[in-house]
Amino acid sequence: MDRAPKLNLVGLSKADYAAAPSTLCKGCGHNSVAAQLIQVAYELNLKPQDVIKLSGIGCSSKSPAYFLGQSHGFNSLHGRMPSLGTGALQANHSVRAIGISGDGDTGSIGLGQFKHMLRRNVRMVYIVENNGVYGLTKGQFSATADLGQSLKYAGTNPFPPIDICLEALAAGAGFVARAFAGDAKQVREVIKAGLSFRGTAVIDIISPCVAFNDEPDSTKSYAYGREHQRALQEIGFFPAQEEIVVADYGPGEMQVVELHDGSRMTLRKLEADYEPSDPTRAITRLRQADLAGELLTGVLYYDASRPSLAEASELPATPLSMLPDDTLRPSRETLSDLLAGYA
Amino acid sequence: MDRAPKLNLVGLSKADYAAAPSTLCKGCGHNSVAAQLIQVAYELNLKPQDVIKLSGIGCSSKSPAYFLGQSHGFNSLHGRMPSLGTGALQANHSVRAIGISGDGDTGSIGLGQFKHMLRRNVRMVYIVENNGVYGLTKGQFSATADLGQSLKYAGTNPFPPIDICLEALAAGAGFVARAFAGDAKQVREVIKAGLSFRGTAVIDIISPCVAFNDEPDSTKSYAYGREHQRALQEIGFFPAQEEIVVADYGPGEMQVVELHDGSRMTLRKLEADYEPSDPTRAITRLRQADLAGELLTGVLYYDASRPSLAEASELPATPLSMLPDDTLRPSRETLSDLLAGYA
Amino acid sequence: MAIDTLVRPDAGAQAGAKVNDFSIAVATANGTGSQTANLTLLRSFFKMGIPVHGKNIFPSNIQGQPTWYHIRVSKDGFVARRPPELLVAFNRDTMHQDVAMLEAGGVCVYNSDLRLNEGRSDLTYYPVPVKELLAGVDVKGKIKEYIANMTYVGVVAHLLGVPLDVIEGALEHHFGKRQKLVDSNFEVVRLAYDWAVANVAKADPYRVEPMNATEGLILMTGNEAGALGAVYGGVSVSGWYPITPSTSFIDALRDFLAKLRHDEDGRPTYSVVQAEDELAAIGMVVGAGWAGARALTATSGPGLSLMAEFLSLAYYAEVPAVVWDIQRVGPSTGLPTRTSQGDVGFAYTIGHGDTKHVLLFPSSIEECFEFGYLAHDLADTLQTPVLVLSDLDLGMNNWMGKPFDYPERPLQRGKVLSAEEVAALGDWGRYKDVDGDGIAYRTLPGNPNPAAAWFGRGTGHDEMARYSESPTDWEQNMARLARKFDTARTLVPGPAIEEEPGAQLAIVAYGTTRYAIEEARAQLAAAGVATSFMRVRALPIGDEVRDFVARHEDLVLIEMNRDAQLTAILRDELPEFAARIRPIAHLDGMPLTAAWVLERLMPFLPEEARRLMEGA
Amino acid sequence: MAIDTLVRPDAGAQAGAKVNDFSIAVATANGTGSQTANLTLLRSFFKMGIPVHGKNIFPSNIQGQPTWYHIRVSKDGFVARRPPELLVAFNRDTMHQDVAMLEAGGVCVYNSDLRLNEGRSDLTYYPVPVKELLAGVDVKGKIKEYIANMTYVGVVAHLLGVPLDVIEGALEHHFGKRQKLVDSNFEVVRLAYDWAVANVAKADPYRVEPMNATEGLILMTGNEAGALGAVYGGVSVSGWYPITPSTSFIDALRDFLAKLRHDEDGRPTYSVVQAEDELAAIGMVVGAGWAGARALTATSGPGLSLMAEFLSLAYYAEVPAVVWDIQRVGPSTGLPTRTSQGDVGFAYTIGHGDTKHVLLFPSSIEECFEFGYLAHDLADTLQTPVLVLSDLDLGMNNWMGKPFDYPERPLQRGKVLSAEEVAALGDWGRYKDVDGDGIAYRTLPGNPNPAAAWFGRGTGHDEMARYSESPTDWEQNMARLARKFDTARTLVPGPAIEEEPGAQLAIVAYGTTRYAIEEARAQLAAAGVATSFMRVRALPIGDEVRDFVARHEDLVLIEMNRDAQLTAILRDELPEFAARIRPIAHLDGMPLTAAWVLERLMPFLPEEARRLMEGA
Ligand SMILES: Cc1ncc(C[n+]2csc(CCOP(=O)(O)OP(=O)(O)O)c2C)c(N)n1
Ligand SMILES: Cc1ncc(C[n+]2csc(CCOP(=O)(O)OP(=O)(O)O)c2C)c(N)n1
Ligand code: SF4
Ligand code: SF4
Ligand SMILES: [Mg+2]
Ligand SMILES: [Mg+2]
Repeated sequence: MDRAPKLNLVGLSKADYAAAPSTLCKGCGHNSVAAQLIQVAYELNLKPQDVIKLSGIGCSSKSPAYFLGQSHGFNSLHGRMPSLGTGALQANHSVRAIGISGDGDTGSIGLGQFKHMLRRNVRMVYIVENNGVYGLTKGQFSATADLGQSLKYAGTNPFPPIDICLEALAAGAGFVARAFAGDAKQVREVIKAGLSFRGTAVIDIISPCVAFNDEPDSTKSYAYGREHQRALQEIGFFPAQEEIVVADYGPGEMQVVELHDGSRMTLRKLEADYEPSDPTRAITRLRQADLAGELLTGVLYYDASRPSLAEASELPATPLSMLPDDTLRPSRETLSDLLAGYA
Repeated sequence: MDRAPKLNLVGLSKADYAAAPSTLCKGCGHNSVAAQLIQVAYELNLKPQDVIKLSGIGCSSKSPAYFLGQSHGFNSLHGRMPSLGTGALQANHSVRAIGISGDGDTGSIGLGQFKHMLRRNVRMVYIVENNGVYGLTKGQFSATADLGQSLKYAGTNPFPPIDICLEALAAGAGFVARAFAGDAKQVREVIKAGLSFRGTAVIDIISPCVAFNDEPDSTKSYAYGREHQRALQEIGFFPAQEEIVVADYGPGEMQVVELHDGSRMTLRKLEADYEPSDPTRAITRLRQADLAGELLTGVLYYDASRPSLAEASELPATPLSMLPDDTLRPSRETLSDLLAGYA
Repeated sequence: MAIDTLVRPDAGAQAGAKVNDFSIAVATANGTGSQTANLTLLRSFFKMGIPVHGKNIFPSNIQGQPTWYHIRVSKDGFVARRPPELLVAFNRDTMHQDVAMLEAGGVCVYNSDLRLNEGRSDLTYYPVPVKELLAGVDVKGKIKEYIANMTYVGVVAHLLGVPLDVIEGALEHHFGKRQKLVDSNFEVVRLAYDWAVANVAKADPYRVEPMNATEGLILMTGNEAGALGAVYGGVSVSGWYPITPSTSFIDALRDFLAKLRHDEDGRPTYSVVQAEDELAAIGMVVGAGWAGARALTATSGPGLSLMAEFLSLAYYAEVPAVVWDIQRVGPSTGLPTRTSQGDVGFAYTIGHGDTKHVLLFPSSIEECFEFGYLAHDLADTLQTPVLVLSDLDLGMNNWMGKPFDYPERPLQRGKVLSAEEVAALGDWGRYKDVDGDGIAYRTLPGNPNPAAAWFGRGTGHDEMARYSESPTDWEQNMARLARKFDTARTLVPGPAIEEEPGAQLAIVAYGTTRYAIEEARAQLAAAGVATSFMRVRALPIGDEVRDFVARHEDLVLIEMNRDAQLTAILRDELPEFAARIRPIAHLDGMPLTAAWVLERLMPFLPEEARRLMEGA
Repeated sequence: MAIDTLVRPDAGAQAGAKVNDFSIAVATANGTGSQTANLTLLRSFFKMGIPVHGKNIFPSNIQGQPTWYHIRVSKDGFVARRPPELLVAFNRDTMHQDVAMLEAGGVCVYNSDLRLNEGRSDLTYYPVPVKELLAGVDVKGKIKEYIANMTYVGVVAHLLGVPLDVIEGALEHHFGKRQKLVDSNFEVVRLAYDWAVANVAKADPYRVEPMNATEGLILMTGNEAGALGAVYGGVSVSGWYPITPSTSFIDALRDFLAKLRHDEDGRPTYSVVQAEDELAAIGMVVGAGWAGARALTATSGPGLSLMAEFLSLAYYAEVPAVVWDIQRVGPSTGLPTRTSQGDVGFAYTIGHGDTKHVLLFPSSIEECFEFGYLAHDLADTLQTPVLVLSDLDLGMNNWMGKPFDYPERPLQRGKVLSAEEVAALGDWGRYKDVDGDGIAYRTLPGNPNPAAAWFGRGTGHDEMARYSESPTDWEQNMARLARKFDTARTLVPGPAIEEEPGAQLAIVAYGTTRYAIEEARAQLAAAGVATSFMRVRALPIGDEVRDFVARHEDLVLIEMNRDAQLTAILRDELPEFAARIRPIAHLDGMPLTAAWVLERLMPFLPEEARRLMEGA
């Protein structure tokens, strides 16, 4: 006898958040991110129709086809998802947006759009599935590849990597986090928190490419991640209604961040004196980690004070895309009045 | 009786470094930068034919037409000078390149190319004539405009500025400086030092737009610059042959930076504890200055250790563009040998 | 002709006088505020009821470079460029060449501080002692420079016979509520006028007389009209990046939106975002279009080039988008402040692969307004990008036109399914051609029916929008898109046709070349040479265009580009008539004149018609 | 036909046997290393002297999705795609559809571990117990999966009669010096071969026999050939960005450069820079071209779209640049791993404004090599971008060809002035048309004569390269560029023409469609229907193309795109013949077959020819 699947508060089973089967490589980090997104949506009781999925081009950017099959999505152009997302979210700011990009998509071709979207603070969880390589075109270095790294196909990389989190901080992003695809819980909780952020939540997820960049000496490999991950915090997420339940903690060890929709992110400090409230500090810490060969993960920076683009634009509650025709077309009188001024 | 013009060591007068008369507005900061470039070339005894001038599109990008008329130049596309320069300098790495861009050209449309050129460390003095505004298209905000600033034409700017120097530091640039167009000597000396740097020397010159953004409350105005400039150092430049002549200074007050061509940059510290050798420190200091409303100028960062792109490419001494045909076309035998492998 | 309510000016004019029929060129330096003076003159003529048009021939420069303003005053309502009979020479740098350009009999009003060393005896000179005139005016610096231009307004007003109160009215119109500015400017006009009355002896035949040929008309730029049309078309998102000559389109859009589009709570029912470049601008538009908002961007050549990839995506993913391309002279940066029709060929198939786009060619402010909303109706109906190809001349200059008709048809939102409709259909598929017109049904993000979700992509897909590499899926989908384009042929504005019985030549054109052509046709008609005229208003062409071409063996197609770009398109689409479509293509950045059109038409006219014209 | 030294295979073949004339399809999953097995088969046939060609029909995927490899074995040297008679079914996911696709009489070799539940009685089945065969092989994991494919090589070798030493030779060729790999792979081949000898009873007519039709020929991909041509053309700078199917062009370029291009000190005489996107890639190329290096980029549709603005600049500023567009199926991302000729129309006029570019259409590896250096000669000579429009089929697949001729002409660097020449001229101007061919003289940065300096720009300029907004400067310069384009007509490769006396139809095509067309023509000829054939090799067209069209009233133009893009160009440029150029345009991502061509040609054949063909 089949057991009926467990349903969440909006009456959906986990399977309702699934989509087409993945065509990515077995073991690809991107698949585990997709799996966590399904889990997150289920746990957060999201209605699929309240979510949109956006991406650029790449293996990573394919993955929106593999989760939340009942949500609208757009797999757009290489490096240009930020602008597409900006337009879509100005048209409809009432949906939650999940953007999936790659390190090539964001760090190489898309760096400009990425940074300018951050300046505008478009409300979107912007996930970079960062593997230091171009997966889909078979193994070239991306802009986040390690300096001096050698790959079978691509040779030796003579250029210093760009750091997605550092770039996000420099661009004024208010939610900057890094996670490791090998750490499912961390990925899940940080995405949950990101979904409650009103602005762009940048989540740089080290997501190994098993086909082209998973040698242990690569900072984007599973082995490296497992050995060198250093989490700033243990992250928890608690929806508005739920009580915060965590293990014992000493004074100052736990930080509770109230998110704007009433939910809370808990940060159990693993690094005693790190507060994710100072961008300069975050940059400094990132650079330290780099020198120390750490894969620093966790919430690097959080500041909800900047308005999102939709807020700064003072958009009405009804999304622009759903305004009735008579709101969109001014009356007959306004036209003649206005034209009188040109006579 | 006319006096014969004074000639420099290569037998040229200052007039020989002039070019077409400027068509920019009277008082435009860009004009004073052009004037300093003429002066620099004259003082450094540059042969015009050893220099190329490159630019994007904008008022600033027009200015290469107004200095060094006997040098080759290319006024290219909006925001795309970095790639053009990369190609030109790989083709001919023996010329010194002066790139002129604007804050819109570099910070808005060109941000991606700018940062990727810095990763590659193409040898070029890259000057951003930063006025916080689009001059040529008449007064829209650029990406460096102040947050909350109001302009007659453009309204109020809801977005935080990007900081050219911060972006350069994040991208790994080895020479990052800021100057104020109102301070001619500083502009001149820093450009001289930049010309000796083997890699991209980023010089962010606050260069007021008198037509559209010169109100005293703008951080890009003359008034603001004059009142709020805070120079980290007094910069001097001494060619290889020349002795360093400076006024008395106490111990630790003066730093002499040996440049790779034997010339030296002297930095008389105006801020006692600032050493331009740590990028994280530079970023921190920049952010401090921002909060304090200072226009921080001087050499923020200097590190000549990274090879330029031409060096990393191990290019031959003779520029690729000048290699003889028989070097460029392999011999007849090589072809038949190689094809044998495909039989 | 744009104006069809012409009234002849007073018949009682003195013999030899040239009344309400001349061209003025005002030569000044850029950034000296001469626009106010020029627009004041323009509007004064307009307020006197005389058909008029002004063209700003300006440099790519902010301050100091030569600039010209051409005003055509035409009792007959012709508004094409015409070489000026009157010159206002207020720019030392170009004075010499400006004067040289005048035909014999011309008139030169000049700033006598600038010492004009011209001795042409075939011109009438009127020196204006600007410094002296301004000596008593109590303003300083920049303002004085600005206001100096008002001196020629006063002198010209006297010479031509423009009443001072008309000038004052024009200034009031210009400055709106800012009475102080009206006063200070008018003070200088009056000063100069009075001085002229006292000191200048009229020695030329040009003058104006009131008419009532502009009654009920408006004066507006094409960019304003287009933006206003978009506002009434319900545009709600715009991503844009500044570029001449499209910037003023967005300026106008923002102004009109701010005036006209707020909800009950005073919140804007729109969002205009200045992008970091055109790649991002079009990205925002496509994103908004996908999400269900009406979205547009405005740009010019270089920006259009940057939009190629996104337009290819929008074509294939079938996302509505509107692009106003205000054409300037290319290739490359070209002449950024000069006009052209040089993007037609590029725009029609912009984007790699088999792409074809709907293009609209407005020629007047009325059409700018109409196409302003129509572009969105078409983009939504056809679920595809629509490019409106205007030009600098139309976009940035002031043109007369009838007050715009309020759009009678409701917004045409096309085949958008609600949650209930999706449920009712059951087997809805995003790319199914249910109706045989190639247009499938779409749903918008936020549709509460989870079955309404579909996944947009630029990759191959089947009818259900699922990823597909199947050759037949690809082929069938592309065939459907071709079918949709054929549907577009029946939906886009048809050509404007004026067919004359016994026409000796048929002329085809589009956009703003119409004005010079209409004037040339009038001259031909006056000489007894009848011509027919088809003004193409959109691509793809439909039956009307084909039939017109089929009906006329002698055809010329006039366009403002070097490569005869529309000619190439028509030749391909009408191969059986390809040889009869003979191009007159030309590009130098200047709007056409009737004289030029006539000269170029000559070789195409039958022998007999040529003789008639030479006699005329 | 590419191969003209055909030798008929042994005449003593047994009756009913189909010798050296069939197609094989190998169906596997992506990322399982089947390429090695397939190339081994391909090269084995080649080494036996049998004309052969292989096509990789692969998905846009790294691992797991279905992929097919088609091998055409043809004693007559035909290398077009042909539906396979033999299938190697090694992919569970597609087995059903793969088998269904076989014609009656077909052969199916399949992996019996995958349980094929097919009961078609009109096929011959050969199950291969892969697991069992590999049981004794001492490797694990991924390697085992890779090596598994060698089992079908062994079985097919037995079935078709490929000697084992030929297979071993092919493996040695494939793995070069890596003997261990040769051995481990060959071990599996031998195992399977031996098993087949012992267990498989041959029950189908297909087999191979040695010939000597490939003697002296090479087997190479078009991308390798093109890259090699560029290396011998002296290319020294490349900026590029990865995109299928152009990436392997750059891979080959880097390999060949690394092998062939170092100076005496061992320093590279080149620089290849991976850019951050295609905007930057083309920027680097234009920068390098301006500075005097020969530079190229390779890309495909989406990347080409991003190059529009720079190509418009390079056209107008007159900078040499070479772009290899390895066409894949668009619009948009389209089918990234399928072939097309869909960028022709876009590429010809890419960039806003009046731009026209030189295009080359290689059809074979020999032409890829030749155009590889010719493109640079033309770009330098004409000082303009040259776009080589190859396609995925040509670029990524292995083709037979004659060993390339070493270029006899020295590098054509065009009109580049030295310091002395500038001095001697005295009045040199960058954009002066001294020779009347529209091509002006240029100088390079670093030229020691200070008078050699000029200022490049995309803005309007006069003959001295000075900024100019003058209408006549603009017009004259653009007219010169048009003149230059006419010069290009005389310099680009002319068409390849095969004209038959009494031809019933003339066929026009370009690029890789030739193979299916040539085969179709042979079949027509065999039935007594003569046809003529013109293969256009470049744009702009010259007199030869025009004259061919003029000579033939019945013309069809076959191309692999939906919109008949070359047809449109020819109709515009040859308006008097526009109607006779009738397109057969089609795009589904698959290379054409002769059968398809024949079917589509039918309606265009005269009645009598049609009857002949129906009889045949
Ligand atoms: C304009 C354009 N250029 C190039 C490509 C080819 N391309 C597809 S994906 C990709 C790189 C993807 O790398 P990344 O974003 O890191 O994603 P990954 O595959 O590694 O997840 C490239 C270069 C393209 N699709 N479009
Ligand atoms: C692709 C493209 N888009 C837009 C433009 C129009 N445009 C010319 S200059 C400019 C802005 C220049 O601003 P900045 O770089 O700050 O230079 P400034 O004029 O302030 O010195 C713009 C948007 C262009 N030339 N090309
Ligand atoms: S190639 Fe790399 S990034 Fe792409 S699916 Fe495979 S493992 Fe993932
Ligand atoms: S507009 Fe501004 S930036 Fe341009 S020339 Fe004038 S002052 Fe300089
Ligand atoms: Mg990647
Ligand atoms: Mg600026």
